[in-house]
Amino acid sequence: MKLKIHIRLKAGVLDPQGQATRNALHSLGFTTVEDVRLGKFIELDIEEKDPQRANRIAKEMCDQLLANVVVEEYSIDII
Amino acid sequence: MKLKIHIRLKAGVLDPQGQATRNALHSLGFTTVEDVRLGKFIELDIEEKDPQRANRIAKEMCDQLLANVVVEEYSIDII
Amino acid sequence: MKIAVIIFPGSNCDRDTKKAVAQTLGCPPIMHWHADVELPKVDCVILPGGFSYGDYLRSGAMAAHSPVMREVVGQAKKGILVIGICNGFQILTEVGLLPGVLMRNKNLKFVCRKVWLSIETTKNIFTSRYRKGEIIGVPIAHHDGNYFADEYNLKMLQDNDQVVLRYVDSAGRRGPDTNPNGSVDDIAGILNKGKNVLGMMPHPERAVDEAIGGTSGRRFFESIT
Amino acid sequence: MNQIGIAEIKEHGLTQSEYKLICEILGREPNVTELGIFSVMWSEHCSYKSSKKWLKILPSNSPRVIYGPGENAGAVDIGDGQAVIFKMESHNHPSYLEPYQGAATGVGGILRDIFTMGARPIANLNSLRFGAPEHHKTRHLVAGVVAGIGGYGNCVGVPTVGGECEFDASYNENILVNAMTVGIANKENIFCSTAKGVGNSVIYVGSKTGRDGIHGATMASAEFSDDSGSKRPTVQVGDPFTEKLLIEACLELMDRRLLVAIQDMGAAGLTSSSFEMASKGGLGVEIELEKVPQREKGMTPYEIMLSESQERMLMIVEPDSESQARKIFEKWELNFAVIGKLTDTGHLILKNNGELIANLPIDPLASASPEYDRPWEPTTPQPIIPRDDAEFLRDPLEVLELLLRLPNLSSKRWVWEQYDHMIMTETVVPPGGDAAIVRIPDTQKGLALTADCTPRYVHADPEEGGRQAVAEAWRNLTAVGSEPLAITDNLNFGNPEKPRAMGQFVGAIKGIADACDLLDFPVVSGNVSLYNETNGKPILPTPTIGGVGLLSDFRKHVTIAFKEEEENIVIVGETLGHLGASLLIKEIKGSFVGPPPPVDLVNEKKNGDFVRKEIIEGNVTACHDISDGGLLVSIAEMAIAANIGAKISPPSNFLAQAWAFGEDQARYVVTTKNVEGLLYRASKAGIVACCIGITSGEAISVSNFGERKVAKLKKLNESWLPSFMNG
Ligand SMILES: Nc1ncnc2c1ncn2[C@@H]1O[C@H](COP(=O)(O)OP(=O)(O)O)[C@@H](O)[C@H]1O
Ligand SMILES: [Mg+2]
Repeated sequence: MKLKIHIRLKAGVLDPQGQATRNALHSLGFTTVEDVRLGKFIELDIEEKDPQRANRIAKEMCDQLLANVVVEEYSIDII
Repeated sequence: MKLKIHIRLKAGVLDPQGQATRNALHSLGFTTVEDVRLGKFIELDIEEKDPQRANRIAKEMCDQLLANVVVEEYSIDII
Repeated sequence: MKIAVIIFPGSNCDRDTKKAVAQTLGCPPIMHWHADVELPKVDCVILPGGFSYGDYLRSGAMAAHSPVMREVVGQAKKGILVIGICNGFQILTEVGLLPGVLMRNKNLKFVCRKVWLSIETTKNIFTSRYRKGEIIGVPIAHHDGNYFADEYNLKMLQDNDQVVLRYVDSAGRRGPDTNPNGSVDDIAGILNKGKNVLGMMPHPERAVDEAIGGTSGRRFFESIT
Repeated sequence: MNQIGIAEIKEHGLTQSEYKLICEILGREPNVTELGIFSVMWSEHCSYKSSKKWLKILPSNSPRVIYGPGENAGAVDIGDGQAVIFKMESHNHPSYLEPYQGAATGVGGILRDIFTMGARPIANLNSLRFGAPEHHKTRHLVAGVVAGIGGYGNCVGVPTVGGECEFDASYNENILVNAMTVGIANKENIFCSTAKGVGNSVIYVGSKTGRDGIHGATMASAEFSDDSGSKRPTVQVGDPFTEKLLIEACLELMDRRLLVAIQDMGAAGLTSSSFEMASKGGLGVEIELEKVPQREKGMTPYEIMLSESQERMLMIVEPDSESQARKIFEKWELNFAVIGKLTDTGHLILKNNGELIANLPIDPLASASPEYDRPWEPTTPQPIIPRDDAEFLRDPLEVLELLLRLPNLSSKRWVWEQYDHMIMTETVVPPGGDAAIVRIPDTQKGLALTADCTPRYVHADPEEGGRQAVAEAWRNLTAVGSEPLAITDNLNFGNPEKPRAMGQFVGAIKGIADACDLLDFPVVSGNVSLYNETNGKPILPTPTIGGVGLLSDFRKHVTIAFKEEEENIVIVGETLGHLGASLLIKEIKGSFVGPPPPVDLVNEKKNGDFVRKEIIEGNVTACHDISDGGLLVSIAEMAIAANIGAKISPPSNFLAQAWAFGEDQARYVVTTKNVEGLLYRASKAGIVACCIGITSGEAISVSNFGERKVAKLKKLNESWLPSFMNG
């Protein structure tokens, strides 16, 4: 089973990478860009048939390691 | 207009981060995890009405800055 | 005073820290491999700088799950001293012993240079040999030193006198040009509530030798004895 | 299986006559895996076929040299049972294609060359050349390369303490990234790559093998063209975390003496490492390819043998030590696989699941590796520039301002602050001076390190330029108070099949050899990078010299910074005002014209030996050699480093500009508290030295011309690169 996990900074948390990327885009002439947020995107293969169980495991992995829940939130898609 | 860009390493390119993450997940007991690939996920707001133009601009931004096209590939979603 | 320095795969300031402890306190610390769960009985644990697990995924994230860290957290809760330097600081936030998180430097670049720090408080063991308000020059070397905490935690840190170090200029002034990484409130180092856990981005172990980097970091080590 | 046509041969970068030779050696046609192996072994990169003949003239001996060229790196005795081990290597083409990973893997590769020999790496340097700042790719390349070098070196925890970073339009499409690593080993415990002991195990450690950089070595031997975009997937991704583990694991293994021989898998991966090890030992080797740890499914023997995946090593271990060795690598969570054994057949035999894949005679293949005597053309000498050119009448302080903010003279702080230059806590003198100094752990000794080349001199006169590059490295080491020990070189040139480029190469080597000889400064390791051309346009010939010097007491060094006011400023060495190929000439004429300053090696040695002695005896408070931009630039750099000014008076019998900005060699600026003593000792030794002013105040003032605040000059000097990079 394949999982796709998106991890992004929570609203209100400053995103230095996003800001710097936005500035860089502006200086390249992409001036219509207004806001940039950077996140992580993790693709996982997991040996698991049951989507619900896969989802639960993914949640655990995010809470324990993949995301820093103090500042990040995540979403899980199962394919 | 909102854009979502996914950037991942091309197939066959070494992913040290994915590998280390997989090992860490294993040692946390998530032994059913088989493969982990780490990528980037960028959300952009862009002042642009025409989806086709937005798509073209996004492509340019990826080629020029956001992605490292030598080892990475990207996909663009317009919302 | 028994001190242990933990070595994670990818730690690279472990030898420097060992040298600094030996030089300032006269006795070498125990060097403890992270996979050996049985933490020796010590009074102080130092988590050294470096790139544990390459800092892949997130700085300090994987080391935080290393077997030895459960022990360190347990001992810290019982009151032993814990110092996290640079990557060690990142691990301490990941493991929850310290609030907040260390994000990518504001300009996205690794930065290695001497910075000026003000000693914000001396009401804790780690800075007890410094003067409050003293300005010291200590090297930094990091990519992820941009400290962030939400307003609630920031207020707690301030109200409870947990901010130990701030980035300043040589005259003690704060400002955007003196902050090398964009950290909130110019924070360079903090304590936990119990004031037995210290996390700092600057490297005191690089400032204990007159011939190399000066000696302004010595008292961090001397203070703990 | 044998379906090799003209296309395959060409694709593998082999000529028809080379192919015929292969068939003769084998007594049959090779199969495709064998052809692949030949192609990398005989590539320019691995075989040095165009350069071998000339490299032989480089002096490589001195009583201190333990290993010269031929091993993974050079080793030099530094007393007390220790050796310094160092080498420089290029990663030019990959860094142009993918600056971050190209530069990062360049650092990774040179680090492996050093710890392979049993040395703990203690310092990195890098010599960088980029295209013109105006070129649209330059900023992106600078950002990526610097981040990549830092990203790798910082993560493995080796300080990057020095280097150079210059710009010239000739590098627009062909940048140079030369990385150097310096390590310290126990003299009794240096490891070589010579395989010994029939029946011993061949062991693979480190990262798994993937389809990385297949044909990388042949790529590094082919000229660039506009379609080089299609070669892109051959760039590899570095994994510094694994490298760090590999360093620790290998050093632990060596410490326990569990190792017979070891070789890193560099360019041409498993092929060249297994070949070289067996060839040096006069043995055969048998490898079972299915045992090679693989990252991807379905890899062919061809791919496994030619992969350039990083962070891998090949070792020879006695069967009895195998399990102990395995334990060490398991502790560090690294792959460890016994993939074969040494034999007495003299053949390389590859099997995959029992099937014979290749069978190649090692010795004939190695000794028949082609060697060419390429035709070459000497470079036409440049006409002398008349000294009384009326255009030289500009205010020297104005010129100084112009020069200090030139890209090539501007401060490179922006670069080296992205490198951890302090880790290991032995960095006595950080980047920014003539040579960096690192203390040798647990001793009072220090090593001085520098990397230098002045390509515009080499271009104008390859032989003089080659001589100058060595002399400048020697001078930089001397200027901090060290005794120059030896060099490594990285010869970056154009297409050797063109007589002009080959002539530059030959000339530079002759000059280097001459200087090494006279300065007693042997070449102990090096690297050649040819075919640095794009669409027929070559780079400036760039023989980078990496120099290492020894301080028996690291405290007896000086830096370039003025120390106090009211000290005398003395120029050691004769000032003639040579303007050919100088930065001033470029400012006036818009291009570099004229011959480079001549290098008088006898003077060079005499002046340097004098300065070094004065430094060690404590008579000198600051010292800086005079190089690019001449005397006034050197003085300004000393002032800027200290925030202390100077009062200077040029001699009246001189054109002020030629005096201030001429680039005569063999000169140093020193400051002293006792000028009479110094001048007396100089005249007794027959050395030209004269006092030209004192350190004083907050400005540099030149009599009859006015003054400039040091703070202003500092700002000019330090702001060019950051503002360029901020776009
Ligand atoms: N790429 C680089 N990496 C590290 N240090 C550098 C780099 N480029 C320049 N530097 C440092 O800047 C200083 C000046 O360099 P350079 O002008 O080449 O010196 P010199 O002419 O005396 O050899 C040196 O200390 C050098 O080490
Ligand atoms: Mg110099």
